[in-house]
Amino acid sequence: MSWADLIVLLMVVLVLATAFATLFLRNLLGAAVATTLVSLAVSVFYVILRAPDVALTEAAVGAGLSGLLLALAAKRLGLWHIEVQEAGLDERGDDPC
Amino acid sequence: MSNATPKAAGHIDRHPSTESGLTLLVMVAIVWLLLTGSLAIQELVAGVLVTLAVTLIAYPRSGILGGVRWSFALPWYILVYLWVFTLALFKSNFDVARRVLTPSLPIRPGIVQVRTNLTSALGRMLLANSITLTPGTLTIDVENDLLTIHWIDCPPDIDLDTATAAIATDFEVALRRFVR
Amino acid sequence: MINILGSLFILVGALFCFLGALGLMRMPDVYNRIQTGTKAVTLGVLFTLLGVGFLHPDWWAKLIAIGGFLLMTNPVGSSVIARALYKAGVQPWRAEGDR
Amino acid sequence: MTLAQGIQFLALFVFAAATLLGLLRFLLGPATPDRLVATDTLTVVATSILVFMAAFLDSALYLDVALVYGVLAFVGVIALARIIETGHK
Repeated sequence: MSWADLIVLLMVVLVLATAFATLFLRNLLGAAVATTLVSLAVSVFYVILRAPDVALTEAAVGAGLSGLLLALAAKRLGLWHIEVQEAGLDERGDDPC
Repeated sequence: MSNATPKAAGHIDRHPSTESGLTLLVMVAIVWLLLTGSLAIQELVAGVLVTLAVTLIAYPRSGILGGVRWSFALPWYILVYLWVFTLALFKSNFDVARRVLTPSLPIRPGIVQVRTNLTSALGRMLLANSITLTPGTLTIDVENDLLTIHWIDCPPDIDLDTATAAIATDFEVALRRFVR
Repeated sequence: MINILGSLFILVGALFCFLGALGLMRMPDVYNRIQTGTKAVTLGVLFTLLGVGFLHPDWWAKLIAIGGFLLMTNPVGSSVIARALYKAGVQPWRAEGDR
Repeated sequence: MTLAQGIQFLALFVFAAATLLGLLRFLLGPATPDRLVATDTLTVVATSILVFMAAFLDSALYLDVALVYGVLAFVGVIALARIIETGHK
């Protein structure tokens, strides 16, 4: 097993887990964040395949812009809310929403 | 210019000045030198052009970079600050390692406030960054001259002055030498 | 020899990254997770950059640029997340003794 | 395999463990803020993996990927945090 195999295995796990998370998360902001993680793993794939220019574009568009665009669109449509009261795991504060 | 006394306590002057433009110019030049990593003549010519262009474009928004005390010892002061900062970074990481690896998880978080004497936006940004990376503290908010800080191991009844002495004083002494 | 030194630095950096991720798993609330995550991972990246600098000494300029950018942006990012949560009303977790 | 290569391989395994722990926090994270924090940590770990891979692949071109990735992931996280800050009402 060479180092490239190990990274490919890791990134396959990352892509699959985050892609399924994108499908199954009920909260759309969480799904947008998961999309940026998918593009992280895909950009590492491009580096393994020795295509630094494609990896550069994927990193720029996927990590920076697409997550932002999706979150902005979801916010504009009023489709998400942040579960403030669940963020503290053990102790709940007053619900400000 | 930005030497005028601030109106309210903690008021920040964000208008661009010659001095903030100079800071911007130096920073852009350093970034260009690091990114190209060569001193060949064509790189330097291109670097001068790019640096001037970027500085001219970004000058109207450069007000937050004001407040550097220019002197010949500036690089030395920055090095001293980096040394203090590196020591704190190492200390904080061993602190984090100890807390994470202890099975009983010895934390007792709390939120405290700290007052700063720095008057420029750049100085406060550097102070907040340093506090975030030092042992057990995380800057949550900077509002005028009050910093709200999440402290991972907060003593029970702590007031503002004690918290300031414990968290911010070391960095302020190092920072005030080269930034207002 | 210099290869072994660089590899050791990379290993130390990887260990600090691991500690940060472990803290992310173990801590009880989101502010403590931000704390352990940011600090340990920042030093981990710096050690990795140092190790790669030992392996390839001619890359030092770009490595310093990456390190400087990360050192400036990483704390700002975590502070902004913490501030957004604080403004949105997430209460920090308190230990059993001092409610 | 020389000793240096062995140490680098070990470091790769530790990086993989860190990534998996961050991923676990992302999947388990009870709420969106936890996922955002896990993403912030994972991007920085991925930046160091990219720098490490540049050393493996022996070419400074890949350092640019790490640089751009680090900077733009930071911008994305900041923008998402700003949306949370202004949009929770």
